[in-house]
Amino acid sequence: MSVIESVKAAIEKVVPFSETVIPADPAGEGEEQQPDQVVHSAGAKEVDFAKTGCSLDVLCTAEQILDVAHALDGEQLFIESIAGVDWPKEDQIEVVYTFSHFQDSDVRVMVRLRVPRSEPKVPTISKVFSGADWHERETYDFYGVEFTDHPNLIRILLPEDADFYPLRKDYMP
Amino acid sequence: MTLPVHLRHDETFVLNLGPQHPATHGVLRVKLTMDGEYIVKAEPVLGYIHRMHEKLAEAGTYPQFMPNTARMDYLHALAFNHGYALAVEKAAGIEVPERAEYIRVITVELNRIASHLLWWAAFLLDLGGFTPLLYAFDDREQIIDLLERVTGSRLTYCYMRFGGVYNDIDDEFITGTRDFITRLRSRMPRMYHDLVTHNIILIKRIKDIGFISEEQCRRYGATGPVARGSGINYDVRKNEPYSVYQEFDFDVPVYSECDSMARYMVRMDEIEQSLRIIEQALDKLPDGPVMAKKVPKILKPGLGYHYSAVETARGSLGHMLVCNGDKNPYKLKLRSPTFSNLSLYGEVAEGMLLADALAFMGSLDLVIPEIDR
Amino acid sequence: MESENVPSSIVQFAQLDKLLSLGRANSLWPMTFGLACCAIEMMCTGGSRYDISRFGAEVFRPSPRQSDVMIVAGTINKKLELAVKTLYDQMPEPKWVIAMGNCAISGGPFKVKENYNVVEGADKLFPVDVYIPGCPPRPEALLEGIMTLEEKITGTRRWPRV
Amino acid sequence: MSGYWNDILVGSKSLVTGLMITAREFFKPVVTEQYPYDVPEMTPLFRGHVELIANEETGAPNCIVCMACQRACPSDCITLAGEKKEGEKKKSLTQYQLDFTKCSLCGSCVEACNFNALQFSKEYNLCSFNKDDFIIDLVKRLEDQN
Repeated sequence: MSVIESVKAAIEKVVPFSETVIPADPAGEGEEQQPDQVVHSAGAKEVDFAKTGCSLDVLCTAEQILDVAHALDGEQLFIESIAGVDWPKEDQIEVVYTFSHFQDSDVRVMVRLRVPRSEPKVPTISKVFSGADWHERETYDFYGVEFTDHPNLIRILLPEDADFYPLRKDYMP
Repeated sequence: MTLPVHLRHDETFVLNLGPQHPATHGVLRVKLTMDGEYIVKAEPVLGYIHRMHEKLAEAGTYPQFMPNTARMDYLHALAFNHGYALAVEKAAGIEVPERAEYIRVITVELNRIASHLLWWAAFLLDLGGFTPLLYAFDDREQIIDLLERVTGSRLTYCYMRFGGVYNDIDDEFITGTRDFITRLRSRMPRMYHDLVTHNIILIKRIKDIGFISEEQCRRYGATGPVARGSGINYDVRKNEPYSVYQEFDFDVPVYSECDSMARYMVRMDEIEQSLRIIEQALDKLPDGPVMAKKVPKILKPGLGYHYSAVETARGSLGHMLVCNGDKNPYKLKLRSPTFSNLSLYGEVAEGMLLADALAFMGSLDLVIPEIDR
Repeated sequence: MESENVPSSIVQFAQLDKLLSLGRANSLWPMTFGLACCAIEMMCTGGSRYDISRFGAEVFRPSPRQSDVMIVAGTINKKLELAVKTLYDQMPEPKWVIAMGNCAISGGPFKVKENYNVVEGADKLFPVDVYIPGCPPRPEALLEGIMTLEEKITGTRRWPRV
Repeated sequence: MSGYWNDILVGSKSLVTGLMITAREFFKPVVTEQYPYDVPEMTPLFRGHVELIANEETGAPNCIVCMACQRACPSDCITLAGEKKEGEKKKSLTQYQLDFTKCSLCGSCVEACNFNALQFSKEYNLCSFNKDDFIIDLVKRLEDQN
């Protein structure tokens, strides 16, 4: 079994694969109609590696992320990054995790989850992937996403006394 | 690493290394809890050169972010140029002419050598050797001269464009590069290996220091020479070939000693491999345009998430681009390699001697603006 | 910014002061404080091609106590602000500051309306004597900056003007 | 104990090798550029700050105040103004102010220009006591050159 298949099997145990297709190239239509489809098509699906740079796109909930992380850890993937994306129109903050594999090429798993903007709380995965520690601190720093149970959730790049989350779309100095 | 038995944790003190310190390569601060000469806890403090690149990416249009990419990792600026160009080209579906891809590879690899030479000089400066800096800068200036001829700047290049490169290379550049390859090949064994690599002081300073296991690399997501020095055969150029890297025959140097010497050797071998790539690219260089014909003036890629990875001198650089059909990126996340590489510093430096910890830090090849972005 | 006329002591000895300033001008000890991209050009200036030691300024000192010129080579941000200021204060008089590169002059490319973290120029923190623009400036420009500073200290220029 | 003597032996060998290499370098040509005496030649593509190109016939700037450079600039360095004179088809430039202290020398402005009105100057060693010297009035600069 190739790496990508076993990764798929591991993820399937946590997040079922869905058939909902995100419109591949909705250029020009504006984001008003799109986000609904993006938000609600929960589940994992395969995407074109050549086009998006990822082989699996997993949309999960905040509660599932720890299980997903355990599943990916079991498959020997490593953490590449954690990023936040602010969607003020939907009043949500998205956290995007990317994982990749050292040996097998073309294995990149993008895990996305959305939390409400007013109370962004996500369980930490720094106990599974130690490298997630700093990435989570960075996401907290920029977006104010609170990673519960994080051992040391303080600002990492901005001064410690900063009282704003600069990468939120509505922030303007 | 476990602490030596004689260490008593009740007599510790805090030592601040940086932000201004000759061995930190910029403005990194490490808060060290020391027990005598031994480190009990090391905690890097970042953010001293955070320059809001991700915010600026959202503020300007796609081409307007291009100069910023060079200012993150100024040592391997062209790889950052390349990564960003690839990410946007992927999102907007722009085809790049073959000649442009070859030119990109040649310049990126030249820049990689320059970056490794500078690392080499600075690393030895950390260890107390000043002379190698003069030799390395002599060679590095040759590369800068070549790159300045085609890009117009010495350090912070803004050379790549979406759909090609800014300027075609000329015959003088090609002959100059060939001369440089011969020159560096002839200097490499004597100047670099005899003078430094086989020097007993260097070996004593960095052998068996800074042990990073394969598992640690995976947990922290360390890539590049740090991972390759720990026996992981991972190079984005091989694993997920981008640009025209699949056309070239080159090896990925892997050492499984896991110590600072292994990382040193990986970088020294990479210089040779880069020379090989440049040589092949110059031989195969096709004719044709260096800019794609149909590049829209204002780019508006549709909604989507795009991840693109390139291999910089320090590891795998990722651009995660979220587009929403606007003329500016909705979100650009930069996965900088040294950010992950440095995050294992705290765990590895525990129990080390202070002097060894500095040698270990040098072997990670840190570029602070890239960590802080 | 007429800081060259600040008397270094209460009792002035005209000829001795001239001699002292000649000595100072030809042995400027910069502080090793590379912040960002410009620091690499500063290293290049110290390297074999440009050789800053022809002007007696090659002794890069890591300690502010031993240096008399601070080359601010790079971006200063809000977190670093205090550290830079402390370093400046720790330098013994007489001291000079060279702002190298656009970031140190005015914040450079980061002086935009979204700027939330970059200090817009080193002269917001302490007086700057010589400004060298560029992004980054060429090593020749830094050498020119050192010569200009020498001119400021001694009042005459020893080197040909190009 | 043998390790001790071995170290000394290998150490002296390293030392001799190093000294040999350094000694050989003494007789190599000097690489240092004697800057204030030798003036370096800038490559044709060298990017200094931008400057206006004068029309070969009239000597007036080629610029027609289309504002493309101002829009392309990532860091708002360029402020320009123009007016439409009586009896002339194109707008003529009245003010072109470059704030060089914000410039990142990316060259977007020169690329954006479709009218061959901007070029990079070859000034590589600017420096001054006053930072306002780098807010350059390019129209005046062009007049001074003519």
